[in-house]
Amino acid sequence: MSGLAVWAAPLLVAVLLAGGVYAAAVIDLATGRSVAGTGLGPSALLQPFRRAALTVVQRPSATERPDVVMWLLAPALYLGLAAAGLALVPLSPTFAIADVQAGIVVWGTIESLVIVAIFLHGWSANSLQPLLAAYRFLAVGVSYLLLSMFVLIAAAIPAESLATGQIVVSQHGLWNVVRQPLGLPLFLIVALGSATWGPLNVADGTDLAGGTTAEVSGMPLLMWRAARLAMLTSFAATVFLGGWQGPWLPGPLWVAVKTLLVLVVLAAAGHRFARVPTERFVTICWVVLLPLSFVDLAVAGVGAL
Amino acid sequence: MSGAQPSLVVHGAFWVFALVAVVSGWRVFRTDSMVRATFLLLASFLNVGAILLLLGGAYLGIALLFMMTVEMTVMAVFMVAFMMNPAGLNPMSMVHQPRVAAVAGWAVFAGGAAVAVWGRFPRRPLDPAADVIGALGTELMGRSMLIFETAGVALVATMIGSVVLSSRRSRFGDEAGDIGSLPPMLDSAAGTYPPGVVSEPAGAGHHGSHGDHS
Amino acid sequence: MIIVEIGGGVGGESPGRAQVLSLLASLLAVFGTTLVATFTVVAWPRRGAAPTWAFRAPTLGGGCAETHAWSRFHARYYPMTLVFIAFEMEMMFMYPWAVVYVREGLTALVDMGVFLGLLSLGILYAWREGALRWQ
Amino acid sequence: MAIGILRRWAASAPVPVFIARGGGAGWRPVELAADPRVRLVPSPRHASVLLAAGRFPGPMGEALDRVHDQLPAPRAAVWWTADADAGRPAALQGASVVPGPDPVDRIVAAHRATVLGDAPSSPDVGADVPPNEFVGLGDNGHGGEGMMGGVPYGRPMAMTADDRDGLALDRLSVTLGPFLPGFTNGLQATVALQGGIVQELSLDVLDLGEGRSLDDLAGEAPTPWRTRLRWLSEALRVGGLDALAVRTARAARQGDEATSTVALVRRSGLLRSWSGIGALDGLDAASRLAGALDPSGPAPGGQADVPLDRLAASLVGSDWADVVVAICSFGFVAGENAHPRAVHR
Repeated sequence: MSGLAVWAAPLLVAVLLAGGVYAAAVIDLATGRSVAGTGLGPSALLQPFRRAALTVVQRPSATERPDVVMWLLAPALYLGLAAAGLALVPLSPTFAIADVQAGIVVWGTIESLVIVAIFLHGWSANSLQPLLAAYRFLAVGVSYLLLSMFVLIAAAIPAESLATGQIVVSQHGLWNVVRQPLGLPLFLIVALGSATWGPLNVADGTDLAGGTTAEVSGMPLLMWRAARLAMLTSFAATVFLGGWQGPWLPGPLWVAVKTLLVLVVLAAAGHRFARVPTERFVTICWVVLLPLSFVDLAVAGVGAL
Repeated sequence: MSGAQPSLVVHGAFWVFALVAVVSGWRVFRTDSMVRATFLLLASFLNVGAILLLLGGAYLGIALLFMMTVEMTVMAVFMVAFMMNPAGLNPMSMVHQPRVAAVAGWAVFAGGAAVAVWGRFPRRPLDPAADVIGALGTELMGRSMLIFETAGVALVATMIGSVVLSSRRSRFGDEAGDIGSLPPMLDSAAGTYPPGVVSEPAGAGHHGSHGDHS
Repeated sequence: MIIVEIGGGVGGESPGRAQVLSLLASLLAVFGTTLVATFTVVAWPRRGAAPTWAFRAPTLGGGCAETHAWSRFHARYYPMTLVFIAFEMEMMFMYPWAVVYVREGLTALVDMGVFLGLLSLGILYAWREGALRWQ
Repeated sequence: MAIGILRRWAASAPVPVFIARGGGAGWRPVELAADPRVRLVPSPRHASVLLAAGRFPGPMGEALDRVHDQLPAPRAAVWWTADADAGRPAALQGASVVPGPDPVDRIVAAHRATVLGDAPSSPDVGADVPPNEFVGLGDNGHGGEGMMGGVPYGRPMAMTADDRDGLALDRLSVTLGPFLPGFTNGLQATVALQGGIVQELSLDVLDLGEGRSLDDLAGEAPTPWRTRLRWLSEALRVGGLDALAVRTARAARQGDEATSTVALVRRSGLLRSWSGIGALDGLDAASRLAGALDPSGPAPGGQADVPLDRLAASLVGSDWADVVVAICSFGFVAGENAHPRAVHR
């Protein structure tokens, strides 16, 4: 049986991830159009495919002396991490793809490897603007990583376990979004950072001509964009909203509904809020958001006594 | 379910991880780029962490992955900042004092191998139902609480020490009036300081970061 | 319930060693397969002429670079990264603590209060010294 | 067959356009964002069509050639200009010329033709030679010697210089622009950077030639408010608000008051995130943006004499990304009718 698990799990995650990337792309287009005031139209459903096809047709770029292996490894690592993140999410009372014992520590590892992937993406091109973007992302990345640790530890307290499955089970009757109200917003900040999205899009911003992607075209660019969407989806499948719990619908459907809802929130935030200035965000992260995450932990701790 | 002997898959996985750990550890010294060297070292550590997971260190293994990722990332920043030719655009050797290093390396290897081959290990198979993470927590809250809190104090000392050594204000005094010491003159004959140390108006280049949270 | 067999279950109170390993194997397989598959796709060789030097020049909006961009790069936030490392090491104690928190009760609360208090001192000091600012 | 389907899908995608704004273009090309058939992209690597808007004499033409060669194949170039007879840069030799008010039809046609293979991809204009001769030199024929010497792979390595915190790390010398997001037409920055911080900066405006503007070409005299919205659309793109930028471009095109758009911009936090950046004469980027959002604020072009040398001096010590924001924020004051050469002097 375990042999089957090892083969089946990647396939299942690949299907879920493809669906998630597509859904995130459409949601991003739709929320973008609603902000832009252009009609939604059915074309939004096909648009991601058309854009992907064009990117595939275009020639992958090269620079004078890139670190080719690292440059290609970056999108692969990023997408692999998004897949691993999705595998941690429990889909029903009896089923998660890989609900390992130390789930939230794995989640922290994923977030820190994401920083590595984005840094490598910017570094490897050997070009000024990607390099600047990589370094400024690194500053933001190590700052939000701390928030994520506290928020997830707070979620683990009532569950008495580090496994995501138990964390969802512990929310029976009262979801964490109510019990630890600071948890979800702080976690979504981490989500925006890890997908380098919207206000926290410091890695791929237009002010640096596309940042780490400034030198990337063709298939690597497509995979990089897909990985960002996939990362957004993995974060959106959050356990703060009670996971599979909910009336009437079966568990996996509830997970899907909640994921889509969180994706809408994240995409809307991306279109409505301007990019934060890097240096100021780092300070805010350490002296405002980090104490807030202490408060979140304290609320969780006192509540669990 | 929990056979005393590890399954074939576990054996196979062990050899794969061990091989990748050793090979990437070796490549660290064969590459020209500091960034590559750092992340190859990370790859080596990640595979060691995976072996720890195989051994049943559910927390220890993943904690190793987590910590090493973060630490190697920060190390990359410093390696690139301070090493000549950090990207290896010109070929160079990562090895220093190769003879001493070789002797020391083989000696350590021999010692470790001797322990592995001739050492007597206790045979106390872990109860598969054991909650290792919980046990670690109980230990930290009980007998080892003093160690745990001492570690806290030690790490705060580390934080303060690293800030003292690295932040500009700690090294050179207040920007406003250069209260405290000054950095060494770059050219003592000409009496010049690094740009921005003496004549720079207060706060230049630190726009917007001062009063945001007061 | 066949699906349980495929992936492994959730919330098993005391998972056996084989199950623990199979969950880890699934996680690793998911990560590894996605990584290798994506790498293969992006690294797939394309037909056509080698990229020209004109195409490979760095994109600077029409500008030119005198040197390679790779350099001894001055990350302006380096004191912050050191504080971060120390902080992160402390955090690793907190995961096992969270698991036993409910069991230990007040002891754990006080213990971690002291611990976090110490940490906050460190951050406060770093902030005061400007370690979070660009040097 | 599969390739055929892929190319048909690719041809029907919204065209990713990289815009190079030249002499006489002003901020008008930014309005193209309003058209759903095109998508403005920040880097030439993401584009399939290079839209050269306006005149590109001398060094502007050389910069355009460099950008043109960086578009990935299949690529096409479209020249939107009133005076195609005056010097045509090498990159635009094969470009289709649009002498009308709206280039989008031609952009889409050029995109479809190249992607479907009906027209050849626009060929390189730069020589296929490395920036410095290196082949065969050094241990590996890579051109370097020792640790830091030579020109490995065609370029020298950056060398150390003193820095404000007492460390001596590498300094990168580059020219950036004139075709960067947020830059006013013809503006080029010559920068020395250490770790993303500007150590030396000079801002120059390249020669933009004389002739008719794109607005003249369209037979339109845009109201000051419309000019302002065009600039705002570009500024929003730089600030990471692409959807709002599209909304603003639509408002500019339709001649709207754009009250709701301005309200959205105010709520986006852009004012806050630009505060403290690029302060000069008591005004920072945020206050310039706030002035632009206020219909009763100063008209565009009102301060046509942006003191570029003082601006450059004030930006030394900033992050490069902040320099981009600061320059962008001045783009409004300079206005599109103010001739950048007049701006410089």
